[in-house]
Amino acid sequence: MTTSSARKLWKFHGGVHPEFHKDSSTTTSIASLQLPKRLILPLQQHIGATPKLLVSVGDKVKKGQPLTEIADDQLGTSLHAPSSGVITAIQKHAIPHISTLDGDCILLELDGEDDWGDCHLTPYDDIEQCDTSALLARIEKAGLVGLGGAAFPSSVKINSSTKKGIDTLIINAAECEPYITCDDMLMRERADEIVIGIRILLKLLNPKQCLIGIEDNKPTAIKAMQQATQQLDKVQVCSIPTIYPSGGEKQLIKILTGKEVPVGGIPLDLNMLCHNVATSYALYKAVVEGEPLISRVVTITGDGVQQPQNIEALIGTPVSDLVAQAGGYTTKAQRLVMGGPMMGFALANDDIPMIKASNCFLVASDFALQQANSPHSSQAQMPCIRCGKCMEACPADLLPQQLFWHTQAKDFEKVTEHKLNSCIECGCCDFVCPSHIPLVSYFRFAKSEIRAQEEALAKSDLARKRHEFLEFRKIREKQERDEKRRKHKEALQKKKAGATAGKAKKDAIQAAMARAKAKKVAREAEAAKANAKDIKNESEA
Amino acid sequence: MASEIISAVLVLVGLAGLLGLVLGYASVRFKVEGDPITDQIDSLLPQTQCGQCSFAGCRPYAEAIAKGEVSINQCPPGGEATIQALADLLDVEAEPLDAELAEKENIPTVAVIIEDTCIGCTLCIQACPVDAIVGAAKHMHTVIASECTGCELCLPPCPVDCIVMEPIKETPESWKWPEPSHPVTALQDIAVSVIKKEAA
Amino acid sequence: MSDDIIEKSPKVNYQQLIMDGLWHNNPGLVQLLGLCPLLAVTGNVVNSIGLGLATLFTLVISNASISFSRHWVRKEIRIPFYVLVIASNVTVIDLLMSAWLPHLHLVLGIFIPLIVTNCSIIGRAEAYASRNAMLPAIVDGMMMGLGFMLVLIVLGAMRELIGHGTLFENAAVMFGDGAEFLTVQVIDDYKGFLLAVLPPGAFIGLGFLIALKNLLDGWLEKRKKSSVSVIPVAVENIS
Amino acid sequence: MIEYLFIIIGTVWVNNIVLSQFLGLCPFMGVSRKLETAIGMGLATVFVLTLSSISSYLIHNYLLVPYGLEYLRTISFILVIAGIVGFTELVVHKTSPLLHNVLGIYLPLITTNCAVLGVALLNVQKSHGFIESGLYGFGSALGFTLILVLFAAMRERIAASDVPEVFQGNAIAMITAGLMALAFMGFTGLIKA
Amino acid sequence: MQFKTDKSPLGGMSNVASVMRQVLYALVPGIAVMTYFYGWGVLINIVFSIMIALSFEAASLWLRKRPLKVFLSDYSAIVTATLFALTLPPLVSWWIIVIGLFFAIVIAKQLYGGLGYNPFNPAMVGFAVLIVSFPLEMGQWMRPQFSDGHLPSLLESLTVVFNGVTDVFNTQQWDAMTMATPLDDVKTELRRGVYFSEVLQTRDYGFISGKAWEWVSSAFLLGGLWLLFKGIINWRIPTALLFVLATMAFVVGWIEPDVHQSPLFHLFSGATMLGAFFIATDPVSACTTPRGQLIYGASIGLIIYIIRTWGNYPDAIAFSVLIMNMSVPMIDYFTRPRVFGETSGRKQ
Amino acid sequence: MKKHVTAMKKSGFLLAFFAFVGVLFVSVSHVLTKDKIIENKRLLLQHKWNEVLDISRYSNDLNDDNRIISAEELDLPYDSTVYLARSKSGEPVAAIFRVTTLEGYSGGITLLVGVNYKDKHLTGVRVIEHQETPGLGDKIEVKKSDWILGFKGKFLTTPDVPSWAVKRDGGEFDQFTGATITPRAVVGLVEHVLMYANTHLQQLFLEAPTPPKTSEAQ
Ligand SMILES: Cc1cc2nc3c(=O)[nH]c(=O)nc-3n(C[C@H](O)[C@H](O)[C@H](O)COP(=O)(O)O)c2cc1C
Ligand SMILES: Cc1cc2nc3c(=O)[nH]c(=O)nc-3n(C[C@H](O)[C@H](O)[C@H](O)COP(=O)(O)O)c2cc1C
Ligand SMILES: Cc1cc2nc3c(=O)[nH]c(=O)nc-3n(C[C@H](O)[C@H](O)[C@H](O)COP(=O)(O)O)c2cc1C
Ligand SMILES: Cc1cc2nc3c(=O)[nH]c(=O)nc-3n(C[C@H](O)[C@H](O)[C@H](O)CO)c2cc1C
Ligand code: SF4
Ligand code: SF4
Ligand code: SF4
Ligand code: SF4
Ligand code: FES
Repeated sequence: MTTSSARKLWKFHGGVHPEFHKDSSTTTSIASLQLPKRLILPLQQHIGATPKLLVSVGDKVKKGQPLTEIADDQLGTSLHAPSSGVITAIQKHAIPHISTLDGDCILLELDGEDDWGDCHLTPYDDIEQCDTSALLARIEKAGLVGLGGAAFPSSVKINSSTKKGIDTLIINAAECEPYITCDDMLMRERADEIVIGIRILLKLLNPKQCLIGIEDNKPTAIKAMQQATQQLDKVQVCSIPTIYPSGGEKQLIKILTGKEVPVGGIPLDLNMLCHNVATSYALYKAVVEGEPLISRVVTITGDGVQQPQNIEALIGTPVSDLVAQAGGYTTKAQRLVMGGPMMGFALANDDIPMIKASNCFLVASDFALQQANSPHSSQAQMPCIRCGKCMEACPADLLPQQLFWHTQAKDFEKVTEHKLNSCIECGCCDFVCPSHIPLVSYFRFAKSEIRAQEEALAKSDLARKRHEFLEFRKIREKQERDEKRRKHKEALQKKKAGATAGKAKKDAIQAAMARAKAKKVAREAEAAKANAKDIKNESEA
Repeated sequence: MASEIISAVLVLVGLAGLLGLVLGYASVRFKVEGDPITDQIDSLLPQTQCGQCSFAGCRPYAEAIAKGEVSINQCPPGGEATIQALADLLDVEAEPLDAELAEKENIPTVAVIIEDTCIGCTLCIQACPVDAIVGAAKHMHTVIASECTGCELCLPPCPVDCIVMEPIKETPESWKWPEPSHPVTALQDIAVSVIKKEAA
Repeated sequence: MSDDIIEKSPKVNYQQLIMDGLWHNNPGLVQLLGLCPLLAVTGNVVNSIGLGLATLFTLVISNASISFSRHWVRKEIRIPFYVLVIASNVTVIDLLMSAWLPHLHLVLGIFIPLIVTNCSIIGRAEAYASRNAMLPAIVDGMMMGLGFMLVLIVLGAMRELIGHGTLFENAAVMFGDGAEFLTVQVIDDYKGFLLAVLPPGAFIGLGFLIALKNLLDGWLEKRKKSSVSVIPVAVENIS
Repeated sequence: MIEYLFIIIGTVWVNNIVLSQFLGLCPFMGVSRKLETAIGMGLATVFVLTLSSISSYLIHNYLLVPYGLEYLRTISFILVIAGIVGFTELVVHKTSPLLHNVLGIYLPLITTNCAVLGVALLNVQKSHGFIESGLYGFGSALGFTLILVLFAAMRERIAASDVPEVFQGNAIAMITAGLMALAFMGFTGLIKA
Repeated sequence: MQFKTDKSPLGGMSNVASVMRQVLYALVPGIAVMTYFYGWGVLINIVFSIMIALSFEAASLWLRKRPLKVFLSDYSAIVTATLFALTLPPLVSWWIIVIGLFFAIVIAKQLYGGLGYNPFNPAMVGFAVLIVSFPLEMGQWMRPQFSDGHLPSLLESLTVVFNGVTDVFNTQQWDAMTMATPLDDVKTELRRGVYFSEVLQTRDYGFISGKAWEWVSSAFLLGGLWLLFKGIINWRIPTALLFVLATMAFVVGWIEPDVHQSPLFHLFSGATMLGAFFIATDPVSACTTPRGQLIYGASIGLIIYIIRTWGNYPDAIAFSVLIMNMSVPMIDYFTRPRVFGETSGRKQ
Repeated sequence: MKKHVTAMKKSGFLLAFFAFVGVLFVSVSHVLTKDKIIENKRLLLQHKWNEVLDISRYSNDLNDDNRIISAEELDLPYDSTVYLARSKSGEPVAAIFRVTTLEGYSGGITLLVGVNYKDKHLTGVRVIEHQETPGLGDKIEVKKSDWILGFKGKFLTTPDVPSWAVKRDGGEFDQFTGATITPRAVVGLVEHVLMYANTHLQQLFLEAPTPPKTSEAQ
């Protein structure tokens, strides 16, 4: 069942047709990288909790050895040593993050032996024989994350899908962003392995159907995938029209099934699961070859490198090594972008490692980016003329011009009302804006501002509760103290009374009263004295 | 003539009297206790409980605002954002932060106890309005950073000055996307740079 | 409640009262109160003066009476009481005007009774007169009234000049038939610019006046700052 | 029937109370900084204005005219208006805290809204009948609300504009109101009387 | 190796300028036809307006300390000036143009922050100010050239504009050369009880409307279609506007035949086509949401019809546009479209 | 309940008291100014009449000697008033019509038209109220242009002489440049009044006066 034309396709609103520039990096097959000297492994590669270190400086590690782990109840995955060597430092280092801030990294000096030691996971040759729980455990243990975008831990996604059960498995092979070709090359060259990965997913989830969405500008890949899936009934390769961002998971689902993921929801809400092709290849590797996620295919491209190409490289490889493999820089290299020109972000230097989420490094001249109308180019920003082009291009059906207007006014209430959190930051609006407004930057600013406000609010709520509790506690403690004192006194009196008994009791009371009286007098005298002193002090002053 | 005045007086006095009766009745009959506005104001204040507003914490300040006794620009931790929010809520003009109070730079900080020096006197624990300090008597204390509001109230009581305020560090996770430069100011910059270039 | 505090405070800063009324807290330009007459009758200077005077009188008298009786008034009848005082004043003025200045009375029309709801008057009653002694309340009323009249006259002059090219047209309406000589044709053979005397002109004119005030304030501020830092001697001389 | 329609159209569009009659300008400028508050103010005004035009009609025709006391118009109208407003406020405050949140703070402001007294006086001046008075009040309030709400929405938009410093705030708001009045001049002559 | 990450604002020519230029190109056919019928006055209006508009723009930018070059070369002031000039009667005095542009450029545009911020359509503010203040000067149009009008030469035209009519023509000549616009004239005649079909028989009328106006309007329609084709404007506003205007005319004309203008007359007279394609579509001051644009266009059409038929102003484009301009923020707010993934009302 | 009563009593009493004081002042000033105000109103009207009919020509009080002519009778949109001026001896001198047309450019135009009793010529015409466009139609005001003065002395010879029209329609009255509708309406109305006067004036002076009304001064 592999005819690609059989399926009805839907359209999503908006989208754009930038120049794709995919040819230059598909002329050569996927190269594998020589072992670099040194790897830089950021501890935190995606959202989630800060992982716990399992190694320390000076440790010798083997290839595939887990370096970090994550607590059971927390979101995240473990990180594995991509090759064998010595840990020289665990320190702050430049990481590929939009903030350009440094992050905690493990610096690993490679010994060049690429020795697995006993860290190789058991390969499962026949996946049909494996039981589900073993597979799930493997996915978790192998540190798998989604390789198509947000690097979300795959185990979480798959686990929750098995629990709820899904109808449709979507394999995202659209690769809609300009310049990037890593999925394309992977499909051309390793379609069979990818399909094994898909079969693992099918076995785990047992969906009614599995749809593979590939943009129709990748005919070779489509053919390869069709060939590889011929035996599988449930699987259908769908050739979809080329339009950015057809690869956005919500857009792809709309194209393939006509359904829309609800606002703020995830595909699981529609009983679907969406994974990238590279993720299923990584799944194959983890299960069948027993290799945790320590490498991936990454595209090095742009007019700033000599030989644009795809490289299968170890996680943690510095960009400079990747570029060296691609023949080094040309004179045009002005900007370095991780990701594509639409969604990527600019990096300040090349001593930055590739991470699990790196699918592409684009080294380009200002001119090329300007041609691509990328937000990373430098074009004069004019005021918004409310032409509505951005609205027409927005795949999330938002009103970017209004979002922008209110963001400028810092009226975040209105921004929220205009559903900013539905923005997938695809950059279509940037691309079409005749005024060259970096809209996505504004939206990210607004998002982080709103998040900060929410956090501040939560914090102040917490503070109020704690303060109120403190006050309450103080009062209670005072009451308790008073109570205790009273009881104590009573008990004392009782004891006394019990001991002397009879008329002595009366005496005691009288005595107590006299004592109290005396005390009172004394106190008053003291107070008067103090008063006098005060007055004296004052008059002196 | 006199009769004219009398009828005028009668009519109007009657009208006014009636009105007075009705309003007097209504004012008792429809009397409302409590003031929901105080809660709304309180929820806008930062709850730092620092007392810089000259009230004993945020809630008393909120009550004072609700009564119209003080202006809305007395809370330095809240800064302009809080003033703006209060102005919106009460529909009054936002005013700049009170000049005397505005001196302190508004960088979020947390208290950190230098543990070697701490003698475990528990004085800071008593001072903290949000119970952000833990520790037993004669044992070293620590500040729970996530609960600390940075109010600095624990600094003065400490007999050995072992508490310091440290700015909250920015990490890639807590990092905030900066506001893109305003188009017009950006353009202004060009103008300036062009002028400078020409001058040079 | 804050009554007593102010009551006890021995000195009322009259200079500040004056500056507030005329400039810093001007009802027309800053508080934006009493806008209706401000915009409606400022088609020419004469009307402006007429309504300005009427408002001034009302403000002074009502401030005085409200301050006088401030201790007896219960909270729930506060507003009706102010309204009553002001309305009586206004009615008297209305009657007097219609007896002695019938032409002006006709031109000003319902804007004389509407002085009652001129927000600046109730505003002053509530914000100042009800909390202060008679004398300061009267001064306050006078200054607010003068400040208001000032704006009325400036706006009236602006609109009349731009609209018709004249000043003091219809002077006879107010000052009697002998006063026609007051009318000045400032620009001869002026075509007239109708917009100025139509509603849009009123709004836009006031907009520009407010902007002008902001501009002046900005300048004064700057002057003050620079003179303070640069030549302290000059400050002494000024103050 | 058609003349009643004309009263509404006339008061809302042609002789809009704010833009061409110059009444109710203080709340128009004062309560238009935010859309929600403008809507609240508008609703409160509709209620009070309609009620007060009716009651002042009654007072005028059944109390003042019979005794020849027309010169007490202003006083008695304003008293009644103040009374209605005060009473409404107290009642709303007690019975519906929610509504009070929406309308409450605007109600006292309405007493000083000269549109309310203005409409009552105009009703007398134009010798309107009972229904006409009510409709005139209702229509005027509707016109007021419409303009207020549009204006508030505009001001929110202008707040994000790059307005020259000296014009920021009230100055530009006034100019905007001026341009709105200019636009409304397009309706002159729609209703010929 | 280090890379740039900043977004320096230098370099790159703005595309706003090219959008505006397209609008100017689209106006060319209309301007040409108008010049053919009304002579030099049209071109003088345009050229003089552009000069004055640029001066006002430069002066305000300078006062506001904004970069002159960037904003003067965005062509928006030129578009405003041209559209404004097209609404003026030919040979109107120069000082009228200056006053109008002061309101258009300085008050309606620059006081709000210049390009992109003005809530009101600047050109229409300029025009409305003029028609309100100078109804006489603004109401007199040239008679088009072959309804035996004599078109003044360039020199005569310049003299009239800068020195006044009386320097060149005597009153009788001038009165013979000018007339009220067809919209105005038809309205006057209908009021007198003349039937619409009879009015159309008189000398100044052509097939469906004024002799010149039907051609001028067609030329603007052509330009507008080109803008549509180029994607500079979208179909919603013009379509809704024209549709509602024509429908109103049709319905009312059907109820009371021959005492109202025909739908075609409405569409091809005055500034209808110019307004529908060039003025109501001004992106800055129009609605920006899809449904909002439909409402906006339709309301403009409706108001145009109401004012033309029952109001005082013969052509009502300017006022209708301004009235809807002030409703824009409100409409935009309440017509936010359904966001991707929101359950639609249909489905519930 | 007790609380209600005391609160009511207090508020009611206080307000009533203040009302008493206030109204006392107002009533006193009313009494003092009453006559003057009525006098003013009378003078105001007289001033207007004087413009269309010289005051020296009659000696009766027009306030007392007038009729209302119904809209139907005069074939005008509203009821009209006619003031009848008589000499000392009671002889009819002239009549002043207060009439309104809706044919103006933007609504009603109200005129005072004075018609001489004997030969039915116009003693004067003035506009009292109009909404015509400022700068165009408002030239009918005597303040803006002396066009309206041109009616004085004119009379209607034979009813269907075309000269009672603006020049554009072939008559003898100027229109204003760019404004034909307004003058057309005024000329039409004056002609209409004259035609009525030609036939009815005599009878009007014979009828009994309508009771005096004062509301017009508004
Ligand atoms: C906070 C968060 C929670 C998520 N929870 C789940 C989940 O429980 N199950 C799941 O299948 N996917 C979950 N996802 C994954 C998303 O469905 C999505 O696949 C992932 O964010 C990558 O999408 P992208 O690359 O289009 O951005 C979650 C994502 C986020 C951000
Ligand atoms: C605008 C946009 C474009 C995207 N394009 C692609 C794409 O071309 N290919 C892809 O695999 N994922 C793409 N993604 C990421 C997907 O939305 C989604 O995260 C991913 O397919 C989930 O698979 P994974 O968990 O295996 O990464 C894109 C996301 C966005 C927001
Ligand atoms: C805005 C505007 C207002 C006008 N106002 C009047 C007016 O008040 N009175 C009038 O007679 N004509 C007025 N006109 C002119 C008429 O519409 C019409 O053009 C004129 O009466 C015909 O005069 P003509 O015969 O000289 O061409 C106005 C025109 C416009 C555009
Ligand atoms: C399709 C289109 C229509 C325009 N229409 C107008 C217009 O009617 N009036 C105007 O002043 N400017 C118009 N402009 C120019 C520009 O948008 C205008 O000057 C801005 O309002 C200035 O901020 C138009 C521009 C475009 C692209
Ligand atoms: S595309 Fe750019 S200029 Fe056009 S509306 Fe969107 S943000 Fe504004
Ligand atoms: S970045 Fe956001 S607003 Fe812009 S087109 Fe994409 S989804 Fe829409
Ligand atoms: S200054 Fe602000 S944070 Fe501190 S106590 Fe007062 S209200 Fe709370
Ligand atoms: S620890 Fe110190 S600074 Fe932090 S909240 Fe407590 S008292 Fe304030
Ligand atoms: S003066 Fe009219 S509302 Fe204030």
